Amino acid sequence: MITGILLISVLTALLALLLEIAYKYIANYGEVQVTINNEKTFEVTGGSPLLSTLMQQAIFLPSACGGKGTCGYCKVKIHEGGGPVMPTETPYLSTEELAQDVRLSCQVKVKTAMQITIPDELFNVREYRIKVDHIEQLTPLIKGLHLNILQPEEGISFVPGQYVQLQVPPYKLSSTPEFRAYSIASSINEPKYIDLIIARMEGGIVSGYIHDLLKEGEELIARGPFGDFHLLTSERDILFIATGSGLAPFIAMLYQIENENIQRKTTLIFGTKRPENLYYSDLLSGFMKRLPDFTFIPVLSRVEEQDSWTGEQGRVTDLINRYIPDNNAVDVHICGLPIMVQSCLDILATRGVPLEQIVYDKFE
Amino acid sequence: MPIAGSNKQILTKGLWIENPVLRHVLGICSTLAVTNLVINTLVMCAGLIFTLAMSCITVSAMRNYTPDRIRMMVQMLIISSYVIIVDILIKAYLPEISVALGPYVGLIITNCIVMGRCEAFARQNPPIPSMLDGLGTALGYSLVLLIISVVRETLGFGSIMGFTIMPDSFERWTIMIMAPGAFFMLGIFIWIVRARYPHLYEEKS
Amino acid sequence: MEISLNEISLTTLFFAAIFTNNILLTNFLGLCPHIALSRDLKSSLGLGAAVVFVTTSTSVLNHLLYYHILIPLHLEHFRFVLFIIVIASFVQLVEMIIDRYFPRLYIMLGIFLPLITVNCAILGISLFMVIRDYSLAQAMVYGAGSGIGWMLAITLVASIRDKIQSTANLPRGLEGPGITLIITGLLSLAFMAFSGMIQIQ
Amino acid sequence: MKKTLYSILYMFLITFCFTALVSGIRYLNQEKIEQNMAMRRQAVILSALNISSQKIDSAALQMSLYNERIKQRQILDRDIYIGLDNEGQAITGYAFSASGQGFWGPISCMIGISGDMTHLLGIVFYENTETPGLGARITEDWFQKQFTGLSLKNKNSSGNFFTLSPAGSEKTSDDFDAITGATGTSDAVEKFLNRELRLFINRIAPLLIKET
Repeated sequence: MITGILLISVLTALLALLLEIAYKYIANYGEVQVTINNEKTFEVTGGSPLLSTLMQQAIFLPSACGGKGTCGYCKVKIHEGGGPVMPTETPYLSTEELAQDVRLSCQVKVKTAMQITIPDELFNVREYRIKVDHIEQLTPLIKGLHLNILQPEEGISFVPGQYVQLQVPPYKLSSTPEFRAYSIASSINEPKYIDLIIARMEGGIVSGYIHDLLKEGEELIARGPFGDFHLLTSERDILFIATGSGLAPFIAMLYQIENENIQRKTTLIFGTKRPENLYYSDLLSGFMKRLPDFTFIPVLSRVEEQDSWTGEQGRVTDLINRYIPDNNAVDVHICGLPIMVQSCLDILATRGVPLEQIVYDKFE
Repeated sequence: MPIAGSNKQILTKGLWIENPVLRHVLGICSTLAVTNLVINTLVMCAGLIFTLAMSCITVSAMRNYTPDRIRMMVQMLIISSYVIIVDILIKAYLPEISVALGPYVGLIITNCIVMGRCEAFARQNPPIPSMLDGLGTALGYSLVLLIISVVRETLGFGSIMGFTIMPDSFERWTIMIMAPGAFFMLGIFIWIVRARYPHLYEEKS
Repeated sequence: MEISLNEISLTTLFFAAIFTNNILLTNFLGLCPHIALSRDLKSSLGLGAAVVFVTTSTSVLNHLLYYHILIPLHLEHFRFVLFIIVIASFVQLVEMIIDRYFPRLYIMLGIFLPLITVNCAILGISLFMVIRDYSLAQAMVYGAGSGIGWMLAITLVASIRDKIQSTANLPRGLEGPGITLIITGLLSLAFMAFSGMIQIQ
Repeated sequence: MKKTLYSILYMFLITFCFTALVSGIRYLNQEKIEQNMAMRRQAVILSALNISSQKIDSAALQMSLYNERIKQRQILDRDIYIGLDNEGQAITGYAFSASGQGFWGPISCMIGISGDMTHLLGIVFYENTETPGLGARITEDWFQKQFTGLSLKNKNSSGNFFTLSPAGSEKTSDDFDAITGATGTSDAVEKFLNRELRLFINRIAPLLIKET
């Protein structure tokens, strides 16, 4: 009996040894260089998938399936050293992506020196511990959060127009922590603080938590910054179009225009339903005084007599034509719900505004 | 990264939402063969519940010590040891069933669920949630296969747990005893459930 | 005194393993990857080929191990442990070798190897080989036959599913595993008809 | 190097613990399993010799009945079980195990022959690996009951005591129903059963008679 057990243990130990030796000589690719966005180079040990190798270098690529090759989130451009595309990757890569050497980083093994490009923002994606400093009820459906970044010390560095993923703990509506994206509505000169504008979504888990349960002093987790929405740099005029909570990125951009004292003529059209849905009015009128040439035009779609509203009426799409000069010399930035963004894009297309002069951020 | 909700959630999600058979169609190999008799399925599922719960606890208890390279072999060793223990217990206390089950008890080892849960959950979570996860999955699994075995035995042998319930005039559906019957039954069962609760099981596009 | 005279001829065993007693269609083994991967023909072929290679070699390896180590030492009841550990390490080893030295082969075949360790068919074949007291040659032929039978089953179902995906619009809830299982059931019925054919030889 | 050593030692240790655990449990249940095996074998022998009495409802009773009524002999290195009447004197029948190659693997059965070796007392198939629902149906009662009372006096033209033909076709006295859809198994059973019966009648029976 004992001899049998001993023998089997020796046998399995031998198999383990065989595997170890094999790993040492066969699967050992030694030290391999991985260069990212031809700026940073890392010295890594080869043999494991790119996704986990990057994670060891604290570069977190989005992945939902934990490297099983079934979610397709961990896409990365591999220009060199990627090897042929695997059958497990093809279901997730479209033809254009294949043309730009996009690959699934959880399927590609790091074997030789690699040249890869990942979205810049993923470089300095960090996890922040934040404390709720102040909650303000901006409108019946929108709350403004003033958040203080506890960790890391140096706060957050971001490009105006980017967003963070705010994570709320599990509660009755969701058994697991959930996170949603919210654009940052504060100045980059104040790295220790960020302002977020949270509109209550019907049945929304995160917005539900923030509107019903979140208290001042509570601590949350945020990840970011993400997104490539930014202020277009040129000499042309600037046109901002926003609805609902879509004002947030433009507030950050207005701070940018103030800090870098950009002299371009700027117009902000903000569409909503009722006068009580307007918010940040004093902040915006402050900007109108301080900035050289900035006009804020609210437009309301559901005005009644007793509101005695003197401003514009209708939808943002009705006003666009009036603020696009004949020579189309204007950079247009749109932010809001997908249907609004799409209708603006159609109008701009009919006006023949060139595509590179239009940027937008769709709030899913 | 392991999102471990409250323990009760882990247990119940395996039963329905994350039901291994309906959601991922996993682990049906070794047990489909014995679903022609309810008593065999019961014993088989009991064996699986024991193996899955114990393997999950052990794998997760040792998760910080097992070197990554021989992870697969260690998990296989643990699972197969528990399966042998189940086999010995069945042979000792349920001799006639052990003859009926034949090699299929041994095949719990490669049951994709056991390996799946160890690899996906137990490897990254503390023992108690892992055990609950294993238990929930195994119960969800047994639920589906018991239903199938009840239908197969009634139609195939005209009996349940050996007690004939169908009248003698009932013409036995011998197809239900054989392999195709099991495939059809499981296929139809999954079809009904997915048609009835589409949102639960929509394949991620 | 049991006389285990198992003189079923190699050719009959080979064809019987592919058709009448197909490891997937009559013995239900290897269903999980079959349902998951039979969505697309190319990966099914790759996986099928990998399974054939692994079943043939592991049935020989396990046969040697069983009759030359386990039996002399009366450790038969440990066959489960050793068979599955041999399969797991063999698959891991082969994956490394193919990954390093045969990159093109790795693309077609190698990436499926980790899936195979969990495939019940591989262990099932080794266990049946022991129960049916096959000789070494019979074990190898049975391993190869079953592997080919498994590959035949998965490629058949994959091609049928491709056809269905493009033409039929299935009722809600039937796509995916539902239709695959029903197709497999029909195939298993068809393969059962082969049992008549083998007798005539 | 240290890491490899660690993983080898780790593997050795884990395997040692688990195999020890399994062997321990096996050792504890060893005699219970063997007892089950013995019980099953005795039940098969008793039913082949169709020595059955209503009071077999517990293992102990079956054990005592078996010891009382069955003697075991070794002839031509084959185990022959001799059944005695309830006083334990007169021989009521002989039983011996026979196995042959079925369609898929070995089939084993216990054959019971009358004391005067003129006819079969019964047959019990106790081990087979045939396809479930098809060949495996040889263990069903209707199939096994057919053989009870088969006379061993006359052989048909091909030297067989009985033949198996498709169910439903007309039958002579020594022609029984095969299993529909399992021709492989039926032919195999017919072949090896007849061979074993011939072996018994021609070579074992004379030695038995000489001995008693």
